[in-house]
Amino acid sequence: MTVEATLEAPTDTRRAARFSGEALTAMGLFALSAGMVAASPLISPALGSWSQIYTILLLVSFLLVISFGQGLVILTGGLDLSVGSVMMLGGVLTTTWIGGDSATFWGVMPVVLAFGAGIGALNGIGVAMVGIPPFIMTMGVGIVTASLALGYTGGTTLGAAPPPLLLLMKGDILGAPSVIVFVLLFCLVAWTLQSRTTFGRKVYAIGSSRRAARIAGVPIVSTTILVYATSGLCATLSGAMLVGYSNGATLRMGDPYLLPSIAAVVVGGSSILGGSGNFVNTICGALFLATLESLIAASGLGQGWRTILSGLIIVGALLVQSGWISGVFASVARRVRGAGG
Amino acid sequence: MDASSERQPMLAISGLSKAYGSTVALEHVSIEIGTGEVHALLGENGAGKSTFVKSLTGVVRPDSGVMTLAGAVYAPRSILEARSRGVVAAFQELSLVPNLSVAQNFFLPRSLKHWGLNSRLRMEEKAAEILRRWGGDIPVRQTIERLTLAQRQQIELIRALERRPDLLILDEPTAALTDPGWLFEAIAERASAGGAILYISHRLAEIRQVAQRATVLRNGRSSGALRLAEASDQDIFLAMVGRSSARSGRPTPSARRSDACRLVVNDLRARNVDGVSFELREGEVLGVAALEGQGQRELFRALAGEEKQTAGQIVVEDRLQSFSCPRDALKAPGGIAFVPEERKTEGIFASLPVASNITLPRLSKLSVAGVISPTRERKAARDAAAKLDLGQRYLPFRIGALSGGNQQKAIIARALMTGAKTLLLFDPSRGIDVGTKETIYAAIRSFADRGGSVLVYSSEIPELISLVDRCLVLYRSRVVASLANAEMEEDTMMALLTGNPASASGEIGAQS
Amino acid sequence: MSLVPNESLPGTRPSRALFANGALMAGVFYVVLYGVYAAYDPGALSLATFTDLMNNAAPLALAAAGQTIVVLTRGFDLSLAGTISIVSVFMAVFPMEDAGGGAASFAACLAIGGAIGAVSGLLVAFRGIQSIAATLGVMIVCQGIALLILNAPGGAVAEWVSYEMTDVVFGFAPASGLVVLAFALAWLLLRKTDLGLSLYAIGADEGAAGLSGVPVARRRFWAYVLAGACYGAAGFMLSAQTATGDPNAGMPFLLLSFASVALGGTSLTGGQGGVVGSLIGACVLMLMQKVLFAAGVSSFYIGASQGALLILAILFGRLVSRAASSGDAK
Amino acid sequence: APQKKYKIYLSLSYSGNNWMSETANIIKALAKTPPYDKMVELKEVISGTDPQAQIAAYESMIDAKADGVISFPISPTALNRVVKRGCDRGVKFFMYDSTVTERCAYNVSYISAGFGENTAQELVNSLGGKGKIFMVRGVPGTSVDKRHYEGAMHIFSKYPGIKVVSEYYGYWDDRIAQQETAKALAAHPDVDGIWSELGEAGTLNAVVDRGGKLMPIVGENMNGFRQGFLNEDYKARGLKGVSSGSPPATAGYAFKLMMEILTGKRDLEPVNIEYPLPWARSDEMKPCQGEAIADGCNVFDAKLVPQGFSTVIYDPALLPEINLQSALTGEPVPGMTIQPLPKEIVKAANEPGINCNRCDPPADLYKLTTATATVQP
Ligand SMILES: Nc1ncnc2c1ncn2[C@@H]1O[C@H](COP(=O)(O)OP(=O)(O)OP(=O)(O)O)[C@@H](O)[C@H]1O
Ligand SMILES: Nc1ncnc2c1ncn2[C@@H]1O[C@H](COP(=O)(O)OP(=O)(O)OP(=O)(O)O)[C@@H](O)[C@H]1O
Ligand SMILES: [Mg+2]
Ligand SMILES: [Mg+2]
Repeated sequence: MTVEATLEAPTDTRRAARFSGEALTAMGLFALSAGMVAASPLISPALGSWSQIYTILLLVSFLLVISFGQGLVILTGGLDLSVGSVMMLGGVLTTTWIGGDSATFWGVMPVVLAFGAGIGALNGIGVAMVGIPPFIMTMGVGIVTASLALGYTGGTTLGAAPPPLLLLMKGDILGAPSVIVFVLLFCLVAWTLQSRTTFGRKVYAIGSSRRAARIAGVPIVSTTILVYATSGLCATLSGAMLVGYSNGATLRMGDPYLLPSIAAVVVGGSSILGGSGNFVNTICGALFLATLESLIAASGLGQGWRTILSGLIIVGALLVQSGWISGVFASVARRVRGAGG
Repeated sequence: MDASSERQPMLAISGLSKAYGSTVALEHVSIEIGTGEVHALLGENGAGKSTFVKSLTGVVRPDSGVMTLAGAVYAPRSILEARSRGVVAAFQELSLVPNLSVAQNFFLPRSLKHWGLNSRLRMEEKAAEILRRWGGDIPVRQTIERLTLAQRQQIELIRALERRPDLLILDEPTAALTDPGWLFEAIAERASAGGAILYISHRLAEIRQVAQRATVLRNGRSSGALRLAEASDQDIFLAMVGRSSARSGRPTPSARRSDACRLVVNDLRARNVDGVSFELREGEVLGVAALEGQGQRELFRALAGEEKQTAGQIVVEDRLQSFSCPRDALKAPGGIAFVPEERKTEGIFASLPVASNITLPRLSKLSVAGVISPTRERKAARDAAAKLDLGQRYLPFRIGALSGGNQQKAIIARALMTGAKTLLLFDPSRGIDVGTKETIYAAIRSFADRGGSVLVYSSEIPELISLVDRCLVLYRSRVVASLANAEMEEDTMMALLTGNPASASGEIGAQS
Repeated sequence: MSLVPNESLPGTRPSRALFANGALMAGVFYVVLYGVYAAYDPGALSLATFTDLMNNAAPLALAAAGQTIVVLTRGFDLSLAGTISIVSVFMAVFPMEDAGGGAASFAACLAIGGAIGAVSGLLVAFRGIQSIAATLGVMIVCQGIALLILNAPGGAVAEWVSYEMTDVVFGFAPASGLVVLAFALAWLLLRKTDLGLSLYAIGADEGAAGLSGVPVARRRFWAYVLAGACYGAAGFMLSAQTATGDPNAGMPFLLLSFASVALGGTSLTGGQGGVVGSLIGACVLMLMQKVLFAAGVSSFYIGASQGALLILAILFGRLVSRAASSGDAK
Repeated sequence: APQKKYKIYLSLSYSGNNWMSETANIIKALAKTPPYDKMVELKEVISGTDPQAQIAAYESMIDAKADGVISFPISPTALNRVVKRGCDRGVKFFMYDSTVTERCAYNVSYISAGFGENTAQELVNSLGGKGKIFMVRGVPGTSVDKRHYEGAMHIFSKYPGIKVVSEYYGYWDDRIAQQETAKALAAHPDVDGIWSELGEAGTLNAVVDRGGKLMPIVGENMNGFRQGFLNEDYKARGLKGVSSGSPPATAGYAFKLMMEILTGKRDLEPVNIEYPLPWARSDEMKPCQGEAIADGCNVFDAKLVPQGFSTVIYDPALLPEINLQSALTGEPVPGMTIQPLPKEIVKAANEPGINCNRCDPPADLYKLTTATATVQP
């Protein structure tokens, strides 16, 4: 066995990698999700069909909307722990202010969304103007929001979903399920906002280095407030969508979305410290989590094992991202090749 | 000293290679350093010097190559192992931990103990004693983040010197030092005690002063060692950049320099700025010369809106200004753009590509209804990069992975991109190779020729002399002299800088 | 040969350092809050009430201490919830009687916590996975394991543990003593050992710490192990208090531990703060419940008051330290 | 002579779902119904899902010299110590719906009435003893979920024809139940029947959303679920079942019992009391006219209450003081006075880990009480 020690070095090896680590992560997660769907008939013959994919897309829609806002906040180096409460508020206001009434929907829905954005903006003001750590500010605002909603409703949320929302979540547009059309549109707009607009670029700059952004003249305060307001808006929208899906609101409807909204962003490969990340990554992260859940739900295991399995798969995905698995493969391959040569 | 190379080499390296992903930082580098030798390592920004240092100290593992230290195989796996073998470095990016005190930093990673527990007191006593021996009066309880860059560099150097290593590596040790005399003495002392020193710097004069031989790195490959005494500046320059220097002498005053004042500063007061007044005209490059800590930093920051102004006036294009943040300064008439000294924390957006770093200030003009046009952005970035001779291939890279010089080019490109008519450049050539320096100076001159105004501070007086039309000298937070082009002589300046105008010859247009 | 003379820098005087100390600010806030409590309920000033409060705060304080260690290295540790859950069910399913058994249980809790911490540590320190993501995965796995061990609240913790650890002897609860001891140890560890110092260094600037010779990965690993052991101790104290196991016991501690850390003045971006602050932070959170109860705040709005108080406490610390430092600058 | 004022505390876990706030409203309404309006000083405390917070709340109540604490306990065991301490200081603890294993507390609950086994039997009956089913459970790791599940499995396991093809957790929340059911339906579109704990309105939504045939569903008392049984279209598509499970009315019964004991009208040592299991089959649904609960009606108009509203807020014998308004707002029914309770109480069987500690369960723990088996295994 001889090792070729000296290779002729290419003249200009200093090129940017063809795909960034982020893009690779996104592609990997997407492939993993697709693979899981493809392999799911092994678990249950009925899976792997359009109806499974539709279910996944329908259920992931809430998470996608909410984690776009979360992702923006994380991009600035913050964290929004109020999304669960704001989502709930969005749902509660939708049912109490609009209810089953089509007529007032178009007039009042924007007010509800603005209300949610306003609470988000409050987070932003606390963080950017007063200098309270995002963790505390958003946690505090989340608790306050939940409690005010409790007081406002007296514990019982009356009212039903407005028909346009029912149509959005359950109807069709041009033969396609309207919720999927809506989510695609949302993702397109969201991606553009984050990656292709001046606003998005400022957010990246702030997350990458607040001090450098200040010197470069980026309006930190207003951008930060806008970011948190967007997060509030997204959470509210997500709440309204959930009302459309389940035809009513409860005071705890947002809670199950807080951790997943962060997980989708981070599993997607964005840095929790801010400054890097991409909404496409978040989408892939959310899809991955949703597919995983739907598969594990079908697995027929007990809750303990199910929980363990979903945790292990998340850790596994992270290990893949960190290059460990590929490194192990590479070293095994090298050894095999070495043994062969 | 010439005998050094004939003695047994302290360090011998051959075929050292290291790649970061697709970036090859080092390629078959070979070098030999004798005992008692001061060996210089030269190279453009990004040539791989720092990577070489990191390979030597076990911070990065080279991909291939053989190293021997004092005759024994040397392949450090950690900085501690390198240290135990007698190899110590003072790093370019400084390895001091900002939230720990000077004393604590001194003894990392193993503190002095008392009853088995870390003893602040012992460490502070010991550190104070060491610093006293070196003649410094840096408070040892102070946390690093509260020190100036120069103080930090001193500590980094003293910390390395105190370990009395067999091989001492100094990566850009004088980048932030104004008066490095003490360091040169220390280096000589170390060498005469039998230590080998690897000295990295962009300052040729300095290198000639301390080193005997030099190795040049170019695109990660090494030249053979050359004797400095036998090589001319042109030779070295050629070896570094592959073309000969087109270095010009003292600039002719800008063609379009007019008498119109762009910026008038009147009795400005701020923290550490004590009533500074001057005028900056259109098309003028105005220099600021000062030793460390004479208020130049705060002056620049006050003008940029980063430091609170307590009294006085800043008048831009005949309009009185008050800045509460750098954004205000950028929005002032004509605009004032600031390039700060701390590239790592205030300059770059490390996680963003070079292109986004450059185009940030002009995004709104490259977009329609807030949506950026990718083609227009790419073109703008390419044009700006071309102006500063920044390689196109770098544009999609994360700027954090670039070498310091290229980062600096990108930041200056960004400052130009703002469209501001006034530039405040604080030590723009710190840690930058000759080629890059020239590019930056040329960019500054051409900016002034197009009617822009520049206020520039540099820690290197000769550079300042060759760059500016006029120069202010700051001493103890005040302007003590304003020298016109013809009056700038190095010895006159040195005298003024140290507060001894009496010893300065000739008449000086000192301000009252 | 001499160095350049140095400008004198502000902030060297001790007064500022004192006020910038988050633990102190949290302490002041605690005292103020306690005053309010006493105004509503004079019984608050009795030693028994105070010991009760300390007792209640013990599990959260220990959990927050662990969280602090990780936060100092610029990490977030979510595995805390899983660890506490596992320890809680462990204590209920495998009770060991008597003092010896109690000690053995305690050691086992520390070991369980340490082992879970080691897993998180491996992922974060040696595989470079973001702490929040890695520990989220670990937390979920632990929740699952807890459910496997005990699928509903129940079981009984050894009586020795549940009585001796929470009883009041001469108006003093040994539990509080244990907590104080734990904190003294943690404080020594963070402030007086190389391991502790390097955690601060890593939190502030990992690159510089590495270049200064700190074995970053190894030290970070130990941070997670130690934190895990703290969660183990927290779970032990919780079991002593509730005398029973609950596979979901850890969940409520997740956000509260961060709140305690932040209230205690530890920077959530690492490198600054300490465990003493977090102890006080945990006590503040527990005291808040009592104060709101005593003040008779309508239950619907207790949450609102808690959230607002949380923000106010942080704001209070900021304002005082800002005032102190601006006064100092004159 | 001025009447003694009783200091009563109401301690809830979270007030997030309809069920919990209905119970609180019922208690508040009763406390304002004469003659209690002059005798009771009621304070409410909400502790969230954290047992430690409830421990702290109980401590405060004991310290504040409460006469009685009426509470939904978060954990059957974690509160025992503090409850014991309270008992020793003369505080009466009344737990409703959920229970504690501490002997000195009064537990008033339907749990021992066997929701799981009875509904399971009903489902088996309507499936004719065979078919694929889903089981929608509650919050994992809680004793109530465990009890319901074990009861149901006791029946299902007797029928080899019954296959549980998917078992998942709805967290007693209609939204989550709906989403989880949607996932399960994707994997098993051919399911024949569903057994569901609270959240059944969401379970039904998911099945309806999918379109196509419906199937027998047994669940709890959500109004949206009961409404489904009234829907002619759904009935035609095959929906039937039974609505049973946790009644908010328990809270009112527990409160009245506590007041009778405190005021000396009744002498009763701490005991586990069983509240009768609500039971309304799909063919027994009867819509109420407006807000009045009369003529045995058992479903409210969908416009008046949310789908997740638990309908069992009234009992002609145990809790006649309540109407829909009082359950929604906590205001008393005008002109109503407190009616005495029947002298008899129904003692609950021992349920280890639920209402007693270290005790033996009766041999026939899972015996059918309400449903009868019409199909034999
Ligand atoms: N961690 C890294 N990841 C990827 N590329 C890197 C990394 N560190 C350095 N490089 C690349 O390796 C090359 C050599 O960099 P190095 O820092 O050694 O240059 P240098 O000669 O020290 O430059 P300067 O004079 O500016 O300090 C550069 O192209 C740089 O972009
Ligand atoms: N500059 C100093 N010189 C000498 N001793 C000091 C100095 N600063 C603090 N100390 C002492 O060192 C010890 C550690 O102090 P420090 O303020 O770091 O800890 P702390 O903040 O109280 O701890 P924790 O992080 O647990 O809250 C104390 O005994 C303190 O009195
Ligand atoms: Mg370098
Ligand atoms: Mg401290």
